[in-house]
Amino acid sequence: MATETRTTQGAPAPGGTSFSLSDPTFRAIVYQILVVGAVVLVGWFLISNTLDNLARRSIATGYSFLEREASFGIGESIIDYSPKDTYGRAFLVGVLNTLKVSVIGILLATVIGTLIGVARLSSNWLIAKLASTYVEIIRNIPPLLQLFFWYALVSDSLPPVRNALNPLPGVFLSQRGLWVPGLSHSPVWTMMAVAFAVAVVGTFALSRWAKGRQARTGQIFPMARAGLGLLIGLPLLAYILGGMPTALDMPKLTGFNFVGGKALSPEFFAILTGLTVYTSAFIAEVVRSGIVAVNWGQTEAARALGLPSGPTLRLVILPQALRVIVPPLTSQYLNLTKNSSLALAIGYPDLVSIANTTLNQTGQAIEGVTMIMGTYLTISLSISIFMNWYNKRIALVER
Amino acid sequence: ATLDTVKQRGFVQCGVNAGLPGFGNPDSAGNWTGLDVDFCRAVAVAVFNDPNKIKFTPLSAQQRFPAIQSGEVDLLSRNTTVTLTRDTSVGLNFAPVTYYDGQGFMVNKKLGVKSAKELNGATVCVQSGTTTELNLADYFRANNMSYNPVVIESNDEVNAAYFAGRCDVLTTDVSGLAGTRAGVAPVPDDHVILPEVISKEPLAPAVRHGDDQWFDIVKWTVNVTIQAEEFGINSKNVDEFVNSKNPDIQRFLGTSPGMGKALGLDEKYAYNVIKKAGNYGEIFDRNVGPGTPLKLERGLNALWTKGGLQYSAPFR
Amino acid sequence: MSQAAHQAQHVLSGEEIIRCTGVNKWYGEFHVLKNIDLSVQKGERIVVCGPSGSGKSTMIRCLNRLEEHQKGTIVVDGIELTNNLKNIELVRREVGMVFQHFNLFPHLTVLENCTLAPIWVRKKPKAEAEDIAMRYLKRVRIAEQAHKYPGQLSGGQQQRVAIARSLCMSPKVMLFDEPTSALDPEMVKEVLDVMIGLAEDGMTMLCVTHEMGFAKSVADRVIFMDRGEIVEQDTPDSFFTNPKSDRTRLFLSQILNH
Amino acid sequence: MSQAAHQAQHVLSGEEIIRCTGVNKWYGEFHVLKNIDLSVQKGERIVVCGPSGSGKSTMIRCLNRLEEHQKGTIVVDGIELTNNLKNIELVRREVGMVFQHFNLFPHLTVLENCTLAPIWVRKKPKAEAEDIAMRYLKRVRIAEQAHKYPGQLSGGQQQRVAIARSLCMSPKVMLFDEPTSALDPEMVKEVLDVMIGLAEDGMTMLCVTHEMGFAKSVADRVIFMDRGEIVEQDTPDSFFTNPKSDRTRLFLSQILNH
Amino acid sequence: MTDTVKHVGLPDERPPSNIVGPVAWLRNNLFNTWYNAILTVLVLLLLATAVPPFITWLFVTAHGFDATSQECRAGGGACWGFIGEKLRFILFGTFPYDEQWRPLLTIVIFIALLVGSCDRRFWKPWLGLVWAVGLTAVGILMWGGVFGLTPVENTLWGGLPLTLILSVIGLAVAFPAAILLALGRRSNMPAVKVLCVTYIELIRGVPLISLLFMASVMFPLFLPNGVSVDKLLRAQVAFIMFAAAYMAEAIRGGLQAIPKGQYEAADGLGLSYWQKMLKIILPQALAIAIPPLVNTFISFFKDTSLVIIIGLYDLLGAGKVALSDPSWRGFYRESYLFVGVIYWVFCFSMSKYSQKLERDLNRSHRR
Ligand SMILES: Nc1ncnc2c1ncn2[C@@H]1O[C@H](COP(=O)(O)OP(=O)(O)OP(=O)(O)O)[C@@H](O)[C@H]1O
Ligand SMILES: Nc1ncnc2c1ncn2[C@@H]1O[C@H](COP(=O)(O)OP(=O)(O)OP(=O)(O)O)[C@@H](O)[C@H]1O
Ligand SMILES: [Mg+2]
Ligand SMILES: [Mg+2]
Repeated sequence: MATETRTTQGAPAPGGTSFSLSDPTFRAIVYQILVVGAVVLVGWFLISNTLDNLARRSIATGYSFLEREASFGIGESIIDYSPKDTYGRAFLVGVLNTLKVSVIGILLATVIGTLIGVARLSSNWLIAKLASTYVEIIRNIPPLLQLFFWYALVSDSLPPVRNALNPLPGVFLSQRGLWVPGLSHSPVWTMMAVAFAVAVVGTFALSRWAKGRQARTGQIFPMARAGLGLLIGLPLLAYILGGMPTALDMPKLTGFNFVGGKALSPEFFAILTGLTVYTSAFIAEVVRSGIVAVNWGQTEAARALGLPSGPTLRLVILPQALRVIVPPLTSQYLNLTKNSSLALAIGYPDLVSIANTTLNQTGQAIEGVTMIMGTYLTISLSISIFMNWYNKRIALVER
Repeated sequence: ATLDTVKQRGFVQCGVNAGLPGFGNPDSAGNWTGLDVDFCRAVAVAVFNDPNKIKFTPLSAQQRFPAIQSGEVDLLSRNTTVTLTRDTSVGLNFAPVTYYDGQGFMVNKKLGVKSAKELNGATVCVQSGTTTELNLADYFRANNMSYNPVVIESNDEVNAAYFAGRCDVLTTDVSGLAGTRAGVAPVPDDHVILPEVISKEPLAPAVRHGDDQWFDIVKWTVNVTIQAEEFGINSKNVDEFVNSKNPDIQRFLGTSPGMGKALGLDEKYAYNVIKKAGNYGEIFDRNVGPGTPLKLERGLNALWTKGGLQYSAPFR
Repeated sequence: MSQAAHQAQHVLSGEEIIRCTGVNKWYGEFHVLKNIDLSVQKGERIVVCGPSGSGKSTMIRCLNRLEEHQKGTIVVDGIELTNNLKNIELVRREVGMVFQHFNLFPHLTVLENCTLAPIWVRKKPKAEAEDIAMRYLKRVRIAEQAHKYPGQLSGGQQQRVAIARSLCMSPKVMLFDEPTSALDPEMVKEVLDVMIGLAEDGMTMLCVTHEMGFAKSVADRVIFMDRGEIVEQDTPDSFFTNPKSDRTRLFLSQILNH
Repeated sequence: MSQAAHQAQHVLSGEEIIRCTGVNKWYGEFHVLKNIDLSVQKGERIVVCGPSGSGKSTMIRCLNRLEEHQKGTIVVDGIELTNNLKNIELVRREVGMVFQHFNLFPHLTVLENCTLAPIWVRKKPKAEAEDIAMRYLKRVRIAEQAHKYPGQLSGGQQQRVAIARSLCMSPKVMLFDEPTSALDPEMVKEVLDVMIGLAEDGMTMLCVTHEMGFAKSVADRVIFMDRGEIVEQDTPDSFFTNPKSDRTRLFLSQILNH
Repeated sequence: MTDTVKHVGLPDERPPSNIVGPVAWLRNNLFNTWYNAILTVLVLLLLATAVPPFITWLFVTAHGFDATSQECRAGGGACWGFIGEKLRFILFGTFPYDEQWRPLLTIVIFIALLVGSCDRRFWKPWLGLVWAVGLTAVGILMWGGVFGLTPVENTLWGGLPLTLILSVIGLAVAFPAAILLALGRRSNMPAVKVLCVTYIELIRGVPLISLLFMASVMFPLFLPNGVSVDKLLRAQVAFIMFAAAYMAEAIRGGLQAIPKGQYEAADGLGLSYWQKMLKIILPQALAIAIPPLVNTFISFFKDTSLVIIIGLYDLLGAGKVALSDPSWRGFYRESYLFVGVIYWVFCFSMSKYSQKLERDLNRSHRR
């Protein structure tokens, strides 16, 4: 049974390359060379144009401007900043402001979003309807419009600073924001901070001990109550032992503004409220679908075993719901962080706003924009790296 | 070269303020008006002999330099202060100053403030990305005072924040303050502009580095308007001067050739500019002068012959 | 299912562990359970059958209050099922339940599935709970899989784990709701074998199933339900050979031809 | 599976259509196919069996290059399978394949499933392709479902559509990879009947299956694989009654007891 | 066998009134536990204090559409006179006043196209043609210059037509690009894959406004001297780049859901790569990806509002500019409410549609 093969006898061994377009390996290489070539060409075209244009217009390049004095003021800052500081520090202030509004926004949005998401599943018809109305309204209106609304609301509905509302002693609310009493310097505050740190460590140790004891004897230690007691009680104890100082740094209207205390600016309020409200509607959906995704059978099985509702939630439902919730939740966190760049429109000094001012004053637009993008990319990448790690860790084992 | 690009394109692309009455502002029909805008038109006339061969790009303070650097606009006429950094590292060339200004403060009368020196601790509304922002910082630093800046990108928002009561003080160029008080304030008389002028703000149109011919065109278009006023030539009477025997005026209006050609423009470009855009005084009066809501006096912007600073280099 | 030897009635203690009296339940307008009267003795093995939608699952789920009944009384192990949460939890400890779809906890290993309730409900030390769990896992012949996750097991194996999980609470009664109907045919046998083993050990069992072979070989009593009522209850012998009601007969003819 | 009449060897043409010589394949470090030598004649009906993981699927998938082999040569219908895409496409036109999970295209109707490849690969006019498709659909007794979507059919019907789809390309060889193992027991027969029909018409077939009845009744040759090698090949008669290797014997004892 | 008795079943009884009926409904849905009862009462109180004043402001004490700003400032509720005065500006921006029937027609065409495309019966090749015709008509209407229409600069476009143009055209162009990106990301050619992944992750990692900023003021820096591109077009390109990256991820989700068997069956029949993709894989993957794609569409529709930051006056931009008129200062509630409602109507109907579609598609997958 001699076979006649249509390929040449002694054809190259499978896997070898035959330099013809019908060889997939060869073809893939050709395609890739073409695509990469095209991209490199376009990139080279853009970069060379840019360099050419920069040179032609004798625009300065490089990051040395970061060392120069910024000489513009910034409305609010976590670290000390004055116009005498450098552009680099100003940019850092912007980054910190972005992080501040993002972190607080994320915390609040998570809390509110979770509440609303749970409320949507409530057996109380009224609450479920109200929650879903909230979600449907908020989700479908552009966040920028909401920001403008909140900002206008503060400056229009609140009284001028001279007639500030004074709902509690030392608390003032006006167009200029919210002032609350700050803590005046006293060693007791440090003691309380230390006490709190001790309580955190103590709670941690206690929970390990409780776990161990339960494993040994089966007795269940009321960990939640004990932990809360420690976390609140120890600082309180420190406060009482420290002689219960009542001296507060009260805000006082001196000259044009309140002086002293802690302040919350309307810009911060608007951006924080806007981001929190907008994102919470999305988080509500994420939470709701996460909870719904856990099969009702799981609850029934836990109940049938006699587990009370607390442990059912903690040991059975939450660990499963979190797997569904966490990935979309992180992308909501990422969205919130990116949306904080809208602060530009209402005057909160976030990183985009400060970088824009910097690039405007120094004329170094390319550097400014790369710094903005670089910062956001760093944040995004760190979050996705964390996500991948988390997903791997919690992946359900299947056959 | 920019001139060729512009001619080929058929219009001048001009960057202007998005909403500063008297300087750059679209009226309700969408037509751009203002002093800065008129100088853009003058350049369009110089190039095309047509004040409408122009497109305006409204720019925020933060956007203006990237826009001119990148070539997004051919000409930046957006109440921009001439400074050394802008001339050098930002890479701009400034035409003659079209408006001499200085930074001032506006406050609500109810505060009873009489002088800028009393502003310690005040909240100040200021637009971001401006010399104003820098002067403000310097001024308070120099006088050992502190302030709370509320820095917003768009002019509109800054004004809105001030009038809503978010700030005690609004700071920008005095002309801008006047414009704002006249055009934006709900009740103009509630607000006063404080006497201190804390900086020199020579405002001038700018082009980017690297194209001397285009720079010359803009420079000598601005000069035309100033020189015309000095000669007493305006859009109404320019035709009478065409036959003037004065050799200066003949050269100026292009009756005797040479000047326009040197710039690469029509010989009669100056005539056209005066005829279709007017002289400096006309432009001033039309947009910001006493007859307008802004009610600004000529002051520093009077001709040098009348004790002001407006002075054109000679056309020869 | 050839153990015909078990056909013989085994001796019952006579002690009553479940009593339902006049139990009624509605879903909205729909009357699912109608005047159910049922008494189960300790050690009794009951098979519940009937057409789909007849209320078998609902009845069995009322017994550990996964569903609430609206009229009548249910008393389990001397405790009446009312809205009282304490009582419900007490009853649930004594009543194990195995579902059609296993409902194992996918995020816990087989062993953790089995020790969860003993640790948190019976407050057993971990080591002891694990000992017990391993014993029952051995009993259902799956001890070597103790450290795998449910997702890694076949359906039959999963159902055996579910049975072991219930047994770990040492319940007095076991409820089964169609434990084999979601399984591939090859796996049915391994689960039924485990259940037969349980029956031999004297566990009180209520089992909704269509496995008539199982019913014949282990049941003390077969209950036939239709449209929410108990139509007939009898020993398997007379139930299969001599059904009294025409509905039962119709049902049996369908089942056995199938 | 009672057509014992077919047991008799039918006459083969003697023309070779598939030849594998020294075929080896690795998944990473794992050696799945070891020196496979196989020659198939036109019209021959071959059943491949062997324990799970022995490489049956892999071998059969190498024959139309769904998997790439790494050593040795495979020649199908005179065309050697190498990296050359042209050749691969030529071979695939001549070799039909039926999968365990049918893999019908759910977004196309049954008819469209069958005409897709003839129209786009064989460049047939639509009307002609539909004619052919209807002929084969009739042949697998499913013509009246031609305008339904696969999702609306039962598993057995879907598998028959999958067979018709392959036949529409008028392949010279048909490969079957456990075509009945994802089916409910009732549906197995209808698919096997179709395959027996094909065999009677003289189609060259390679079939991975555990249906020993099928093997006995239609196969010309049974190939037994274990751990990546062909351990034994023989006529069904002597394979089942007189296996030569003890591995085969072990395997058969497991299969037949099951 | 003895005779069987004919079993007479118990009749269905009507449930007792504590199970059905309005009272039972109230009890089960509002007062089923003590804490739900408290919550219900609290929520009712809250609604009672918040809703009536709002209704009053909105309708009762409001000034009508012909009110002047003086009348409004004199006090009372909402000032619809503001909307009456600025309606056309908010909807059409600075488009020449006498020609505003053209943007109006544009809006109508867009809505008709969008609504028409919602019906799955129309998902045929000719729908693409209808879109092409519709978009051409839109282009002619907006640009003018032919059929006796006065030409209108695109710098004068604004309001709702701009919003619709940016989002709809952006999505339409981004769609094929997104498919290529998604296929590239799943390609087994490492260089192609790396490029696609880099592009997608880069774009998704930065805020849209920084891209818009680049597009609006820095773009010519990247081009040869003197070459310029229309500003609206650049904003549009920025949107397309953004949308492509996000849609690529949605489509990738669809591709991932296609079982390997489909690829193998197509290969087994001898289909080529592009035949396999176009005939088998993409139709299925896109059907699965439609709901996430609609969601992308919704978020891009909302994001068009960001062009205000680069000085284009879309719906929100026009609403804000309308507010800067000194005689109508301070009516931001009315302005934002009006603009918000327009956005909301579009987004809400789209999201409802996407939910319906998801249900329909799920149903048709099953038997
Ligand atoms: N939550 C519910 N709401 C409304 N009706 C329900 C609910 N659960 C079950 N039903 C209805 O109650 C009837 C009895 O249901 P049940 O599940 O007890 O039947 P079954 O005898 O177990 O049937 P199957 O053999 O199909 O499991 C059915 O008609 C069912 O449709
Ligand atoms: N893509 C792959 N990567 C790595 N190993 C694989 C892959 N596909 C199959 N294998 C391994 O190759 C071996 C042979 O697989 P194959 O599917 O050919 O077996 P089989 O004989 O068809 O078994 P079954 O009867 O279970 O289908 C198995 O051990 C399998 O685990
Ligand atoms: Mg049931
Ligand atoms: Mg296989």
